[in-house]
Amino acid sequence: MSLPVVLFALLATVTAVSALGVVLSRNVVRMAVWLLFTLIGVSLLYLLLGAEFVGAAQLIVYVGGTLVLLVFGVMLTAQGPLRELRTPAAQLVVGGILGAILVSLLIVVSYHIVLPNPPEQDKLPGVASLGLAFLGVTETNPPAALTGLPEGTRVARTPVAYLLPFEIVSVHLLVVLIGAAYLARAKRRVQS
Amino acid sequence: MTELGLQPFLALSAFLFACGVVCIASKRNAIGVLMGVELVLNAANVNLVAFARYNPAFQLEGQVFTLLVIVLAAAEAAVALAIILNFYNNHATVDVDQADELKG
Amino acid sequence: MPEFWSVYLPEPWNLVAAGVVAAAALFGYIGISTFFAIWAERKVSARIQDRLGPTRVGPFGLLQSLADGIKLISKEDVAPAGADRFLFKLAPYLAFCAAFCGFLALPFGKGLVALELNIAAFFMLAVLSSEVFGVVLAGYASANKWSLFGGVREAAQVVSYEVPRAMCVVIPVCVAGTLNLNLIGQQQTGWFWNWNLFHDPFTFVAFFIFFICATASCKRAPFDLAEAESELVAGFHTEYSGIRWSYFFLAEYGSMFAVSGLASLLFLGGWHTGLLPFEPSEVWGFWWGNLLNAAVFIGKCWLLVGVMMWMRWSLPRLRIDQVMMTCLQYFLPISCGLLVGVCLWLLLVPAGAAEVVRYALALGTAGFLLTLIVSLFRYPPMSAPRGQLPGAWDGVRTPLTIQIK
Amino acid sequence: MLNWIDTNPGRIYLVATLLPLVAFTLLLIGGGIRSACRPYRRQGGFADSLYWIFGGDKPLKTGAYLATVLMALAAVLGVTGLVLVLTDPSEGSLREDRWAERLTSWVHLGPDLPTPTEWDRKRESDPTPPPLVALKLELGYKIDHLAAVVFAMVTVISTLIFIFSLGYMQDETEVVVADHEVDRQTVGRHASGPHVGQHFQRRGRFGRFFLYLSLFCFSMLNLVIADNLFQVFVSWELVGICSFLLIGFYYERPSASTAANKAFIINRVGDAGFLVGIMIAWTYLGTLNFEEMFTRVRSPIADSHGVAQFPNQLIRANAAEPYRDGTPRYELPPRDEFGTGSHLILMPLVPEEPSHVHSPGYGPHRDQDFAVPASQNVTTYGAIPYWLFVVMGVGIFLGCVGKSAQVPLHTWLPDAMEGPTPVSALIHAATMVAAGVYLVGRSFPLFAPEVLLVIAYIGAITLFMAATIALVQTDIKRVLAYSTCSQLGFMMLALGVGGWVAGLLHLITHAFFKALLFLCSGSVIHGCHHEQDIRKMGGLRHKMPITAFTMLVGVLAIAGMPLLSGWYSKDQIIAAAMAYGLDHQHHFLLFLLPVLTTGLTAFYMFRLWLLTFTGSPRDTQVHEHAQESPRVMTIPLIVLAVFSIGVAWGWPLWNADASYLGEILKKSEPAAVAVAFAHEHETAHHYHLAAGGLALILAIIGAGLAFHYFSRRQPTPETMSAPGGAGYRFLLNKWYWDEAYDKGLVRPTIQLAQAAAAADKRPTDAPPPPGEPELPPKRFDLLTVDGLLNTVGQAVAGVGRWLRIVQTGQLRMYMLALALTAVLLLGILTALTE
Repeated sequence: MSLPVVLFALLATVTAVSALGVVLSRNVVRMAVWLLFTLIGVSLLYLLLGAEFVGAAQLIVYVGGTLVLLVFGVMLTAQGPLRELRTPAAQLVVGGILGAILVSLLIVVSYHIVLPNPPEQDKLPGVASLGLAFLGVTETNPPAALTGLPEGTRVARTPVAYLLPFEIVSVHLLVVLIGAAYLARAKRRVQS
Repeated sequence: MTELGLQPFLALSAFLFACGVVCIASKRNAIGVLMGVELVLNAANVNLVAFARYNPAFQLEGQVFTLLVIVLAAAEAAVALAIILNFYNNHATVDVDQADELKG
Repeated sequence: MPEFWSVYLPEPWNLVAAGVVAAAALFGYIGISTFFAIWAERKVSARIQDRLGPTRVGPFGLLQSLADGIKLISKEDVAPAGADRFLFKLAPYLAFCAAFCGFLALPFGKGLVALELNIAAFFMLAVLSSEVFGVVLAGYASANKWSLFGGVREAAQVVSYEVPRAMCVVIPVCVAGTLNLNLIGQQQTGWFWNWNLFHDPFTFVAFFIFFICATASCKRAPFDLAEAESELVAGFHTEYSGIRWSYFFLAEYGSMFAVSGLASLLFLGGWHTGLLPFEPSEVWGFWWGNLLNAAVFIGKCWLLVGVMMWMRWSLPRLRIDQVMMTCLQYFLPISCGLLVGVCLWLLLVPAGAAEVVRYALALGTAGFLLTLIVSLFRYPPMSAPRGQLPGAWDGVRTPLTIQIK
Repeated sequence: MLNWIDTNPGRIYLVATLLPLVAFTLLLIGGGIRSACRPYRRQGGFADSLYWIFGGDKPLKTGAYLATVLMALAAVLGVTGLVLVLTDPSEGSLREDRWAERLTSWVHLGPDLPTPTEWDRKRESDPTPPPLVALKLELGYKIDHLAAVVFAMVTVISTLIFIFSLGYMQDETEVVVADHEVDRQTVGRHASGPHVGQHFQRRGRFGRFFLYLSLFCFSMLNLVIADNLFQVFVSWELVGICSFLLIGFYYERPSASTAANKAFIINRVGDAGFLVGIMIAWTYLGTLNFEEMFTRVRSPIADSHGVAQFPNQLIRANAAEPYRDGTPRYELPPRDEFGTGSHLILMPLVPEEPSHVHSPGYGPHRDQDFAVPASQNVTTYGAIPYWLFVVMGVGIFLGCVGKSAQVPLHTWLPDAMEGPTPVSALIHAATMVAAGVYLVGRSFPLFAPEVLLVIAYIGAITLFMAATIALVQTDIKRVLAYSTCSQLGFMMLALGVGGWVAGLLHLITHAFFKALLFLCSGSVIHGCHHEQDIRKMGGLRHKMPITAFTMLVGVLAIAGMPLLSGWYSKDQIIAAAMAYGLDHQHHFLLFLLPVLTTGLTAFYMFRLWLLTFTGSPRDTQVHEHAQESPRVMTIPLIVLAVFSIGVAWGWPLWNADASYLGEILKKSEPAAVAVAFAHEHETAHHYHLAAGGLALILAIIGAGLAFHYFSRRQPTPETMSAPGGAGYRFLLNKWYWDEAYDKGLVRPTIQLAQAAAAADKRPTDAPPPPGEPELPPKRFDLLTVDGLLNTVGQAVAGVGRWLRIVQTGQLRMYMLALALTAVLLLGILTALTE
């Protein structure tokens, strides 16, 4: 039992338990709190995996942004003394069974995955390579061949890397910004 | 880290995914549904980063796609929340069972 | 640090030991800082309001915080009847954890950091921005509408101010070319004109924007809408008392010190005095050099915290719409413009011209500050005699040289 | 600039062609800006100032003068070009380089490949086999003597007509023009209109007239210089639309608008045939360039064995057993049956080996059979079914029939006289109608002997019929119109019987004297305040002497009086016809009709002139108000008269064969003419004098008869308008062509349409407009087409209604279904991989 295994066990337990908490809570704010722990757990998992930047992005975007926004929404739409919307038990049971089957199936499937050569070093490409990839600068040859290709073939990256997705996401965000502002704008009731 | 392997991460991701699906399928509160969606997306992200870590071919791609997913999830949440607020303004509820019509 | 411990302990345990020691040190630092900051706050407010402040407990009332602490710990831990008890209890810890985690990546000297991250600046932003969650939960869980209002205001305000604050962090990061705070600190070794503050006009302005946004995201006056006592009783912590209430205060002061530390690292040369043309820890050895470094760094943090206190007791509180407008209509466009400006500056301005601007800015600022300080000592303090206010308020120009009797 | 033209003098023509286009564009832009700004006039502001800068309320006079100047410039360039062509010493391919250019990459319909000619040059360095012919539409010009002469003729006549129009269209320069003709024609038609009791008024259209004229000139010049059939077709349609616009220039007059429609529609009939011809050429010859088409169709003059056995001929062969690899094979018929065969052998554009040119023939080392690969290749032989080749020629000729108003598509030309008279002169006498003849002359090598016979017969019938109709017409312009028809028939006949030079020479001379005649009639009409009926004229000689004299010149020229231009060309035509008639006795009509018609021509032309200008005035009102036209109109008349006299002169003057213009045209005569009509040419040479004498005698008889009837016997108005016998009415009603078309084509079409409408009528339809018959509903459409579609639509709607049950709108249901699907898919996947 090395330290990473212990840490992973700890984090996985926290994450899984709080994800379960999200499902089982009735109160939306409690769900949000459980979700908070899930998200933090996931971000710590990223740090454990060596993806520092992704972890921090997970924290700032999900915890600092999305989740606060969700809670904000809860507070804006709370009716009276926190009325709860109950789901019929039958649906819960059906959903639970389906979920259980889904988990088992997915785990079974995932154990079929065999990776050819697990890497030796612990570090993932840092924020500099990520940033360059988004700006369209990257090595065209990935360090290893993609799996699932016929034997001996290597697929080069496009020379412009992720510039196009980056730009699309930027425009997308702008559109979302405008759209959200439009949707949620204060409507002036026309007095007829 | 190498002794840990990929599979535990995938198993955790599967669990998160199933939780998200069940959450979407069982919550009546629209914001609860939204949280389920976030869970599902997180499950996908865990997968991506795990693959980035354990498959050298995806070192960059895993992180890049995770970042894109995170950003788009935030955008999605903003729009979804705006829609929910709009719905709430019109129907005075956030019960998704009430939202079964195509007109607003 | 782990290397230091590896002499004594086997592989995983040296890491654990380093972590424990760093956590303990940071916790101690936050505790002691808050301890003195609360005293300082009371003293400063007293001086500004022409009072004396605490004087009884210890010399100059220095132990006042200790007395307060004992009182808070011994108070009964109550929660309102309709509250969500679990969340009610959880909220202060969440808030404090976030503030505490911000210190993890903050270097106090060269290499004197609990966790050296390559993305330290980003990490700090991320962690500090999650402090708001505790506040919002506290507001919600209190089952009190004033608390809820406070929480919602806090959510809106912090989420908004996060954006210009983050952009202002990106500006010196652009100049430095790294997110690693340790490296950013090292880049500013030497004279004070090496500080990022003076790098170009854009970083110079960005510092002030960053500082104001940081103040707002710490919900300090004049942006303390979440606890506006004239409107919301005490805002999100109306229902809190005792030790839980003090956690909120620990969190508030902790985040004040954290953002001050971030500001001094990004703009004000970090742990450098600005008057020594070398890195002390390299010349005097790691520990001795870093002793000076940590002292200088903590001094700068205190300076900035002092300015925050000064602002708090000098300026009236803004309205919530003014707060939001300031952020979204002014700071956000300005910070965007600054970001673009600094990028263009780095790309387009020739090195010689940039150097000239740097020296002009640095020496100009230094000259201005010197003049200010000298003028402070030249004129006696503007203190009014009893029954008479200074200035032209009563239509009479009062001479500045008034003898205090 | 000079260098630019010096290397390729043909570019002069390019510039000259584009000048009218420039005028058109400028007028269009100016007019467009003015009409765009018109709503804002008198409002101050920028648009208002623009409106006044671009002419204000008045018609665009400046633009008209500009167009005239540009046209004159084009004429100068055209004449310069003609001189350059005549003095250019270069020969052969060098000459082609200097006087022709091709833009091959205009429209690509295939791979981007060099032209065969370019391949030919390239093969010296790169011996790879040439590829397939790329199907491309090209732009290009090719100037030979014919094009140069016609170009000069068109530009000069156009310039004169532009100048004439400046005077003739003077009425249109007014801001408000009252058109009494409209009132006269519409009385009783729109009795309830808003203009009852007042004259119809409209704005002047001076600028618009010149706009149309400029566009027409550009199109016509482009047609003349075009080096490929497609470019010709484009210009063809452009001149068609210009003709439509100009005939309908007074479009408020019902007669003008119907005449415009008629001209346009009848021309479409011809153009459909033209298009068929183009498509056949495109498909089988693989090119539309004239030179290349000729090379494909006619056998080489010489091959590697020396002079070819059958140079420059259409080689026909019979399909034979294909080769073993499936390549079709063709065989020359037996020697004594040469010239028969089911297929026409096509020649390679670029020979496989430059030194080894194949030409079919009999004897040792000759290819009597031809392999035709499935895909046409520029180096290989191909074949086209001979009947298709004939159809192609007939199709192209059909286009010319429409444009040149030959029987049976001639009915539009007399009606086209509704347009202003300069238009009649320019378009419907001098240039556009000559385009058909020009095209026949251009594409002469493409015509099979059968096609040439058709051309000759059509020409012969037209020339006779139109002349007989012209005998009795009373409208001064209609007489000239039928005379134009008749003269065009002469040209067609000449081309059909091998008188290539004669036909085209007549094209040139006719253009000058017919333009002169039309302009004279325009002058008369202008002077008589738009009176066109010759029964109301008479004795105008003293009122308008210049017009009378110049018109007399025109009449003498067209009647074929010696030493005038018409004599030279007509003499040659009669000679050619006579030679053909003598050589082919069973086609004696081809000689008889034109000879008779020379007499008729002299008769009706003298009738026209005598009735108009001599005798006593029959309508005193017209006579009193008549006056000579201004100088701007008479000077072009004089210039044209000079041309009409001397344009065909040569030395010796009295030898009709020695026309200098004919010599020039002879230089560009296709070799195919000499090959196909060698014997006829020889015969013509022998009987030239006899033919000329016969024609002259008949013409003098005709003129004498006219003099007898209309000068000595002094017809009164009463005798003029008295109903004649059956023959007279037959001619007056133009052989009942219009009535036949109306009965045979127009009425059945309308009845068919009404029947279709009735079949489709539904009970729910709106009632018909007042005056049209109420049709009983038949509901055909409702039950068949609509019924089918409605059934399909209702079925789809039903299925949709049924499927709608699944769409509950419940989010959780959807999610459960989604999860279930995922589980199932994953389960299947797992089960499969196990």
